[in-house]
This record gives sequence, structure tokens and C-alpha cells, in this order.
Amino acid sequence: MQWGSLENFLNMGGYAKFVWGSFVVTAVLLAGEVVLLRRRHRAALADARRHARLGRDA
Amino acid sequence: MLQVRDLACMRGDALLFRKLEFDVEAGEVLWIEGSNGSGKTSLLRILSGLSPPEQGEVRWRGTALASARDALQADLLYLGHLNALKDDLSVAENLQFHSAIAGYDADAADIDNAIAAVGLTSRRDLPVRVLSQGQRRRAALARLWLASSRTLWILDEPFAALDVDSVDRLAALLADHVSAGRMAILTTHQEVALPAGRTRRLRLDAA
Amino acid sequence: MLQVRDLACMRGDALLFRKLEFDVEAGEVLWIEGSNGSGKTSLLRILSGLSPPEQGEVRWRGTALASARDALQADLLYLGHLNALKDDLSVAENLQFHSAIAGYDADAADIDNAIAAVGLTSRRDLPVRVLSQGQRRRAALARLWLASSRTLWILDEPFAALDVDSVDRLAALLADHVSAGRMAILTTHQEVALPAGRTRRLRLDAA
Amino acid sequence: MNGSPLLAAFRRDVLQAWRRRADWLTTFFFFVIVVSLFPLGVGPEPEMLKTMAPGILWVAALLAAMLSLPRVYGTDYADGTLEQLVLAPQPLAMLVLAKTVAHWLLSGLPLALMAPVLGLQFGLEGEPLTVLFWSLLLGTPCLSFIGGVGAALTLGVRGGGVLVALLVLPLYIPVLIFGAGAVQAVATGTGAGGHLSLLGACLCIAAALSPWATSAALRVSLE
Amino acid sequence: MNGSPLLAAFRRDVLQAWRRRADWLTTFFFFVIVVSLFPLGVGPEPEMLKTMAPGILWVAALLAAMLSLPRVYGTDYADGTLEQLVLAPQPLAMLVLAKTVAHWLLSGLPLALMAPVLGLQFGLEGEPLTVLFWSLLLGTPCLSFIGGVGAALTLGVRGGGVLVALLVLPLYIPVLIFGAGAVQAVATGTGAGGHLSLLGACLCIAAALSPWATSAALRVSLE
Amino acid sequence: MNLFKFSSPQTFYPLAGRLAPLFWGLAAVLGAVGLYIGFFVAPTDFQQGDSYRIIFIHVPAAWMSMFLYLVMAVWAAVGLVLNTRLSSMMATALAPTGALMTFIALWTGSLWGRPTWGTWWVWDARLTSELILLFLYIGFMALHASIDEPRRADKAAAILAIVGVVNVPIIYFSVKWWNTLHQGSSVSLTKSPSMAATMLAGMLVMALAFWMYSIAAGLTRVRSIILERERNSAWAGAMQEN
Ligand code: HEM
Ligand SMILES: Nc1ncnc2c1ncn2[C@@H]1O[C@H](COP(=O)(O)OP(=O)(O)OP(=O)(O)O)[C@@H](O)[C@H]1O
Ligand SMILES: Nc1ncnc2c1ncn2[C@@H]1O[C@H](COP(=O)(O)OP(=O)(O)OP(=O)(O)O)[C@@H](O)[C@H]1O
Ligand SMILES: [Mg+2]
Ligand SMILES: [Mg+2]
Repeated sequence: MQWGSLENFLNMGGYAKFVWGSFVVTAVLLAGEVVLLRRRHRAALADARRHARLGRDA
Repeated sequence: MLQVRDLACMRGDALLFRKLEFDVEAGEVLWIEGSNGSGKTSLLRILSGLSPPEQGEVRWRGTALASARDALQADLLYLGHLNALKDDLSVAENLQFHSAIAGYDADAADIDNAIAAVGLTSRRDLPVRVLSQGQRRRAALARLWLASSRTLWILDEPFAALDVDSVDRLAALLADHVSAGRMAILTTHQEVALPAGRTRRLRLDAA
Repeated sequence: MLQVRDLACMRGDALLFRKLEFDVEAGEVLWIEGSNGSGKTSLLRILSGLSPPEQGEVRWRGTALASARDALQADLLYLGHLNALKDDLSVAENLQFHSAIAGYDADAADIDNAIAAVGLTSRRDLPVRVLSQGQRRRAALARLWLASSRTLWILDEPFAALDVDSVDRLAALLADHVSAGRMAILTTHQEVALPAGRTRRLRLDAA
Repeated sequence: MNGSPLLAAFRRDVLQAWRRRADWLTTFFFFVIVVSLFPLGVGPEPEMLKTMAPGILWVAALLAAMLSLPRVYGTDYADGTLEQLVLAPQPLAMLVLAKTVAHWLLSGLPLALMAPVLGLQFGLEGEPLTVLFWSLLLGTPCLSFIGGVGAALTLGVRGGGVLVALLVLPLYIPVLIFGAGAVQAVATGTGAGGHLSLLGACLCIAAALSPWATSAALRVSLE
Repeated sequence: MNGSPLLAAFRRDVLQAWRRRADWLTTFFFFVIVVSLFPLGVGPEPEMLKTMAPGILWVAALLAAMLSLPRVYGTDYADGTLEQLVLAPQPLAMLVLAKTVAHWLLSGLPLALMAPVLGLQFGLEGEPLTVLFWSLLLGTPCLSFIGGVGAALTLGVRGGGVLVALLVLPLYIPVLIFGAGAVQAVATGTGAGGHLSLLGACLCIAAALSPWATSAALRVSLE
Repeated sequence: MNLFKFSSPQTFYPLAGRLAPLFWGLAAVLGAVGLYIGFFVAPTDFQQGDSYRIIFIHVPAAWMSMFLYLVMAVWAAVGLVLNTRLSSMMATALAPTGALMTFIALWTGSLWGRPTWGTWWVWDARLTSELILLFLYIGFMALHASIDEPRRADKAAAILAIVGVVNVPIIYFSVKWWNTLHQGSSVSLTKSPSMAATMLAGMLVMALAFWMYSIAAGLTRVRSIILERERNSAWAGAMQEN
């Protein structure tokens, strides 16, 4: 292992701010998109069912 | 001449009408009735080719509208809710523009006649901005007097905002139009004396 | 209550009316008639204090309008040619806004009732943009059901674009309004059954 | 009770803007795009861009504020709501105030918040960046107040969008000078305090006078 | 006979603009004012102003062109004229072409004519000034063509004024770069020929494609 | 006819439902492998130190941002010309992911530029055209969001996407010439001279991961869009899964 210790790894040769700033923000953004996608899909499903029920009642 | 087959129209998630079928023949007025929001305006826009139907087809002289658009446009006069007048131009200038764009081939005398027919001679050179609501509608309707050669008139609430005299004059013009073997499709909420025997009614909300 | 003395109105170089004098008393409908462009809208705007008259004066509860503007505004409901609806807000939100601005003190139930009264319950939460012409007018008119406490209604072509049922409902509301001792001034080109015996007509172009 | 119509006017404007997120987000992106146009026109030299940065950001803020002006009263005028506002039994100036605050929240504040990021792109750092933020925070409400008068004056005048620019931009000049000046002052070592207090004074004057001027202009537009 | 409807469309736009002189004069003054704002925001150093001049003039031209866009089809849409144009028995793209030329004559051409005067104020002289004029003369029609598409796309979309900026400004960037680049190139000694021919190429592409895109967008807006 | 079978939203919905998990899985696995290579196999760069590791997301994101725009525009054009609703929905579904990729490329590039160039941003051709690409994406989404009638929105946005696609190369070259004809910028990209094979491998694996991610996100989003638009139809109401 080239890093030796977790500390070294986290330190990224002194570039921690930049490297982790990139990777973490990217991870957060991608995860955020996934969460939003799931939410949107659930809402769409619920809405479709609601409309189906309305349609049957009408 | 105009055939409508299996027409359906949706707006948002409201189905306004479906399986609508009717024909309009030469010499007929089709009066589309229905309560507010029943889809009259939407239907007229589909018939004139402005918006595509959800389903079904409109045929003009036997060809589907998708391929007969040019043919229809050469035969059509469409007058919507909106007056299509420029506030800054005078009544005469507005009509000149319309007759050039639509290819009515009207000369200055024709335009003056049309203006006289709707009783706006004294307002001929005023900018439309200062006209009253009813006078604007009349200025828009003056196009009908220029477009007498057009086979199909589609008129959305032509009588709105008109005073009693103007209503009568327009009704008389419509009678002339259809008795010359042409067609008109219109909507109105007022009881108007449309050409007897030549007027067919279509109720939209009954469907 | 409302007195008009020696009123004159000019637009451009056209004199629309002069020496106009009339009173409107509690429990009366004043129906202003006249052909297109005779000055009905201009008169209503003067009465409501929106535009100043060329000459003469309007008195509300005995005081000239110039100094009684606040008093009039607390008593007045004015509904013009335009609907005063925001395209992007729903029918209910528009009415909430109007009732807050005008101080009608209406709660959610009142607003729902007003919407039901004009038959728009199913359109309650749609943005006004998608409504049909007549539905918009109805949404604007729903304010009348909220503003029943206002003493003076000034309505410019309230029946325009309405279907037959809506016209009847509005006429009935007007009858209630005046029979409760309040007043209305309105214009319309349609023949409408206004409260018999309580309606006075004023022809503008006869002057 | 007395505050509630104002709150309603304010809430409606905000609500409407929320319905139309695209609407005010575009004001914001307009700002970002205009700022980004300049390097393309002027060239990419970092030193020059750094000197120009406060001026560019402030001119872009002016233009963004101005572009969003026609909407403040324009739609109300066109659809008849303005008649109702004028006839309402509330002081018109208060309604105007509520609408102006809503306008600032939706168009001015986001610009002030975004400006430091754009400043970074031009190589600004440290104190100039902070001063840039504060100058915009003080300056953008001035723009909303002054702009309101212009927007009201041009109602019903077709081509209002451009006319409003003509009326309003000259009035914006003091705000521009003090605002951009503050950033330049701190960049060249003199303090920004004086410029910022002048901006504050502009804001006080504008907030005190503009609602009255605006409501007078609104009444005239309906006559 | 065939040309006459186009002529009518063109003539009506020009006539209307003449009735509303204030309208397009303001586009022009907007240009002048925006250009004059920069020295106020950036500071009065002559050397820097001279370097910035082409960029500023070009950005201002972009903004002025963009501001006048909503009017091209906006009023036609609102008052129903657009329905009539779409239903007219003429190819819509030709009517669009006529209207675009009218727009350029009224908003682009005056800017190109005015620009040399403003360039003088920034210390530009001689050949750069000539090139500035020619670059604007070639570039402003591009702006009208490209802008037409944006204007048509945003019809019936509230907040159109700002949205059109968002759509159109990124597409304007090549014109800006070649236009401002031409002036800078001649100022630094390299010839402006390359840039001007690229501008000409942009104009050809825009003129060939934009009427079709615009008319498609107009049809969509009415659906 | 068989070709068009899956062009109906109703038949595509379950198909997408079956495909999406596959792509999510691939994206996760490839991402894990790519990160492993990036952090534990690839050596430290002798010039840039460890800051270069940003390349493992920067370059894939930058590639995807451009590729997705092209794909989006093609779907939009197909939808406009053939009037197939599904194609337009695909275009709409890709836009947010494309914008996200563009933003990530800008963000990581900016964080990379600080240690290597000493500045967060330079007005260089590549950077500038990437920024403009972001504006084009935002314009597409803003236009689509401002039109309520979905079909109208599809068509208008499609026209914009097509115009944009004509413009993207023009923009790219104009920015490039703008930057090089004029005095070359004082800072320049310090590329590692010969990229180590492991670095290249890591980058390629990550690019594949981003690709799979984009497909998965697109498929998932298009499913929501289909449901939203078809919520009135009986089949949509019968969907029970979560
Ligand atoms: C905000 C700043 C940045 C942006 C917007 C950006 C954008 C891009 C884009 C669009 C690409 C793909 C270009 C292509 O494949 O032709 C790319 C690739 C690349 N970028 Fe960046 N970049 C930025 C900063 C940086 C920095 C600071 C570095 C390194 C010091 C860097 C190194 C690279 C490398 C090595 C590639 C791959 C080149 C190739 O294989 O073609 N970028 N960047
Ligand atoms: N997005 C939407 N969701 C639900 N309903 C909608 C939507 N868009 C439009 N509608 C409805 O579609 C109908 C449009 O009707 P249209 O304008 O054709 O009516 P009309 O018959 O001309 O009425 P009027 O007599 O009032 O002119 C209205 O009922 C309107 O409420
Ligand atoms: N500048 C002007 N020059 C001449 N006449 C003008 C000018 N401005 C307005 N008018 C006239 O003033 C009148 C305004 O009328 P107003 O709008 O009050 O009519 P109305 O009775 O409400 O008509 P309608 O029934 O059509 O609504 C119109 O006849 C109009 O032509
Ligand atoms: Mg209708
Ligand atoms: Mg009237």
C-alpha cells in the first residue's frame, strides 16, 4: 500500500482540500441525484394511483 | 367538405371530448354550443390546423389536414377570441395589413367599404388603442367583409362585445355567406338569429 | 347615495357625453346602455374614481368624489373589462389575494363557496392560464359572492363570455344584492333579466 | 388586521414567483451569463480582468435588476389587477412597499449571494470579495426601489422594457459609482467605509421616497 | 404578387415602429447608456478603457439586441396576429424573414452606425474604428436571426424577457468573440480579415437556418 | 413494427424498470473498481503530487457532459421529427444528469486548477466552452419547465437543443481561436507527460462508471416522467412497485 497510514491517505500528499473537495462533492451530488430520482418516482407512482382512483370514482 | 372523424382533445388531464364526428357541407352554418370550458375554442383551433388533435382526424375536401394544410389555409378565415389588431396602427392600416398577409387582394375602396359596413368610418384613422371594446371587435370583424371569397369561416364568439345593431348586421352577412354556398363554423353564447334551415347545432357538453 | 351632476367626458377630440345628470339610490340597479363606443366604460371609470371627468362632479353619500375617495373605495367593488386574474395562480389563490387586498375578510370556506357559486369547483386549483374565456370571467365574478357587503357594485360587461346558466345565476345574485338595499351600476349588450321594478336604464347615445 | 393586505400582496408576489421558479432563476442566470460575457469580449488577461471585476459585476447587477423590472407592475397592469390595487382601501404606497421588498428578495438578494463566486472567477480574493458582497447587499434594494418608479412610469407604454432602461439607468448611476467604488477603494488600500455609508444613505432616501413616487405613477398610468 | 405579403409584413413592422418612435430609439439609447456606464464602474484610465472598448461595445450591442427581442413576436402573440400569420397562405419562414430584416433595420443598424462615435470616446481611432463598424454591420444581423429563434421559443412563457436572455446569450457568444476579436486583432497589428470572414460565415449559417427554426417555434407556441 | 414496439411509453416503462437496476449495479461496481485503481494502484504523479487524482472524476465528468448533450439533442430531434413521445421524454430525462456532469467537471476542474495553476479559474478555451455548455443545459431545462403543456414543452425544447447542437462546435472553435489568436494565457495545462498506464486504466474505468451511471439515471428519470405524463391511463394507475 503506497499510503502507509490512514492519515497519509486522508492527507493526500497535502492536497486533501482539493482532492477530497472534488470527490466528496461529486459523491454528494450523485447521491443527491439518486435520492431526488427515488422521491420523484415515488411521488409519480402515488399520483398515478390517486388519479386512477379518481377516474374510477368519477 | 369538412369531415371530422373520431376526434378527441385533451387539455392537461381533462378530456374535453372524444369520438366526435360530424360533417360540414357547402351552404351550412355549424353552431357549436356548450357551456364554458366545454372545449369549443379548442375544437375550432384543431379544425383550423393551429393545434394537433389528441386523436382522430380532420379532412378538408377529402384529404387529411396533415397533408391538406396549404389547401385549407387558402380557403380559410379564422377569427379567434383575440382581435389580431395592432394598438398603434389605425383601423385602416390594420385591415390593409391583414388583407395583404391573407392575400385578399383588397384595394383601398374595398377596405373603406368594409370599415363602413361595421360602422367605423368615423374611426377609420384612429389608432386601435383608443377604441372601445366593441369597436375593436368590429374592426376585427371587418375582415369578414373583405374575405367573402373564403370558403370556410371559423369564428370564435364573433358576437362578443357587439351592440345590437352590429349583431344584426353580422347575422345578415352570415346569411349571405352561406346562401352563396360557403360554410361557417361558429360559437356563441347569445341567442342570435342565424340563417334558418341552414344552421346545424352541435352541443359539445352533451357528448 | 351616488349623485352625478353636469358630467362631461372627452376622449381625444370626441365628446362622449355632456351635462349628464343622474342619481342612484339604495336598492337600485342602473343599467347603462348605448352602442359601442358611446362612453359606457369611460363613465364607469369616472364613477369609480379611476379617471377624472372633463367637467362636472360625482358625489358619494353627499361628498364630492375628490374628497370622498377613501369613503367610496371602502364601499366599492369595481369589475372592469379585464379580469384581474394572475395567469400563474390558481383560482383559489387569486380569490384569496383579492379578498385580502380589498379587505373582504373571507376565510377559506367563503372562498370555496364563491368558487362553487360560479361552478368552478373542479377547476379550483388549476392555474387561471389554462381556463377557457368564460371560466376566467366566472373566476373574476366570484369576487361578487365575496363582496356582498360592498354597497356599490360597478360592473363593466359582467355577462360577457358567460354561458346561459351563469348569466342566470349572476342575475339572481344581482337581484339579491339590490333587494338588500345595495346598489349596482352595470353595462351589457345582452338582454338580461335584471330585477324588475328596481332597474333603471340610462341610454348614453341618446344624449 | 392592518398588516394583512400588505402581507397578502407580498405573499402573492412570492408565491407567484415560486410557481414560476424558472422566472427568477433566470434573472440570476442572466447575471451570471452577462458577467461571463465580458472576458469573452475583452480578452482573458487576468490582471485586466481583476481591475475590471467590480465594475463588470456592478453593471451586470444593474442590468439584471432592470430586466426584471417590467414584471413588477407590468402583469398587474395588463390583467387589470392594478385597478384593483389602486381601488383597494389600503394606502397604495404600502402595497408598493410590499411588492418592492418581494422584488428585492427574488431578484436582488440572489445576485448579492452569487457575486463572491463570480468575483473568484475574476481573481478577486479576501477583503474586496467581502466588500463586494456588502456593497451589493446594500445596493440591490436601492435598485429595486428606484427601478419601481421607472417601472410604474412606463406602464402601458409599449416597448416599456426598453424605455424603463432609459429612465432608470441614469438614476442607477450613483449606486453604481458608490458600489463599484467601494470594492475598488478596498482593492487600492483606501477603506470602503465611506462608500458603503453613502450607499446606505442612498438606500434610506430611496426607501423613504420611492413608494410615494411609485404609487403616484401607478395612479397616473390608469387614468 | 408573391412578394407583396412579405413586403406588407415588413412595412407593417416598420410603420408600427415609426408610430412608436420612442420604442426603438430607446434600444439605441440603451446601447449608448450601457456603454457609458462602464467608465463609471471601471474607472477612467485611458489605456485600459481603450483595450476594453471593443469588448464593451460588443457586449452592449448584444444586450441591446436582446432587450428588443421580446417585442418582435411578443405583441403579435398577445393580440392574436400571430395566429393570422401562421394561418396565412404564405410560407411562414418568409414572413419571419421579413420581420427579422425589419428588426435589424430598426435595432441593429442604428447601433452599427452609432458605434464609431462611441469608440472615439474610448480613444479608438483610425482602422480599429472602421473595423468596429464593419464587424457590427456583419454581426448585428446575426444577432437578429439567432435572437428570433429565442424570441419565438419564449412566447407565451411568463418571464419571457429574462428567459430569452438565458437562451440567446450563450448562442451569441461566437458572434461576440469574432466581432470583438476583429477589432482587437487590428489594434494589435494582426489583420481583421479572418475574424470578419468568420462573422460573415456565421451570418450565412444564421440566415439560412434561423427562419426555419423560428417558424417551427412559432407554430409550437400556438398549439 | 417490432422496432417500434418499445417506442410506446407503456411498453418501455417496464423494460426500463428491468434495465435500470442492471446499470445502477454496473455503475457501482465499475465505480468501486475505478476508485480502487485511482487511489490504491495508481502512483503519485511526480509533478503534481496527489492532486492529479482529481482526474479520475474530472475527465469522465467532462466527457459525459459533452456526450450527454449530443445524445439529448438527438433524442429531442427524433421526437420532434417522428413525433414519438418517448424520444422527447428521453431527452428531458437526460438534461439534468448532463447539467450535473457539467457542473462536476467545472467544480473539480476548478479545485484542480488552484494547486496546479494557482488560480480557481482562467478564461481558457476549454473551461469557457464548458461553462457555456452549462448555460445551454440550463436554458433547455428552464424552457421546458416554463411551458406547462408537456407536448409543447417537448417541441420547443427540442428546437432549442437542435439549435444548440449546431452551435456547440461553433462555440468550441470560436472560444479556442479567441484564446489562441490573442496573447496566450500565462498559465497552461501542465499535463503529466506520459500518463502512467494505471492512471489511464483508472480513468477509463471511471469513465465507464459515469457512463453507466448516466444511463441508469436517465432510465430511472424517464420512468418517472412516463408515469407523470400517463397518470390518467389505467396502466399507470395499476403500477404498484416502489
Ligand atoms: C474549471 C476548470 C476546468 C474545466 C471546466 C475543465 C474542462 C475539461 C473538459 C471539458 C475536458 C474534456 C476535454 C476533451 O476531452 O477534449 C477536460 C479534460 C481534461 N482536463 Fe480539464 N477542466 C478544468 C480544469 C482542469 C485542470 C486544472 C486540469 C489539470 C491541471 C485539467 C486537466 C484535464 C485533463 C488532463 C483532461 C483530459 C484531457 C484529454 O484526455 O483530452 N482540467 N477538462
Ligand atoms: N392543464 C389543464 N388541466 C385541466 N383542464 C384544463 C387544462 N387546460 C385546459 N383545461 C380545460 O380545458 C377547457 C378549455 O376549454 P375551451 O377554451 O376550449 O372552452 P370553450 O368551450 O371555448 O369555453 P368558453 O365558452 O368559456 O370560451 C377548459 O375547461 C379548461 O379548464
Ligand atoms: N383619442 C381619441 N380620439 C377620438 N375618439 C376617441 C379617442 N379616445 C377614445 N375615443 C372614443 O371614445 C370612446 C370610448 O368609449 P368607451 O370605451 O367608453 O365605450 P363603451 O361605451 O364602453 O363601448 P363598448 O360597448 O364597445 O364597450 C370610443 O368611441 C372611442 O372611439
Ligand atoms: Mg372559448
Ligand atoms: Mg366598454
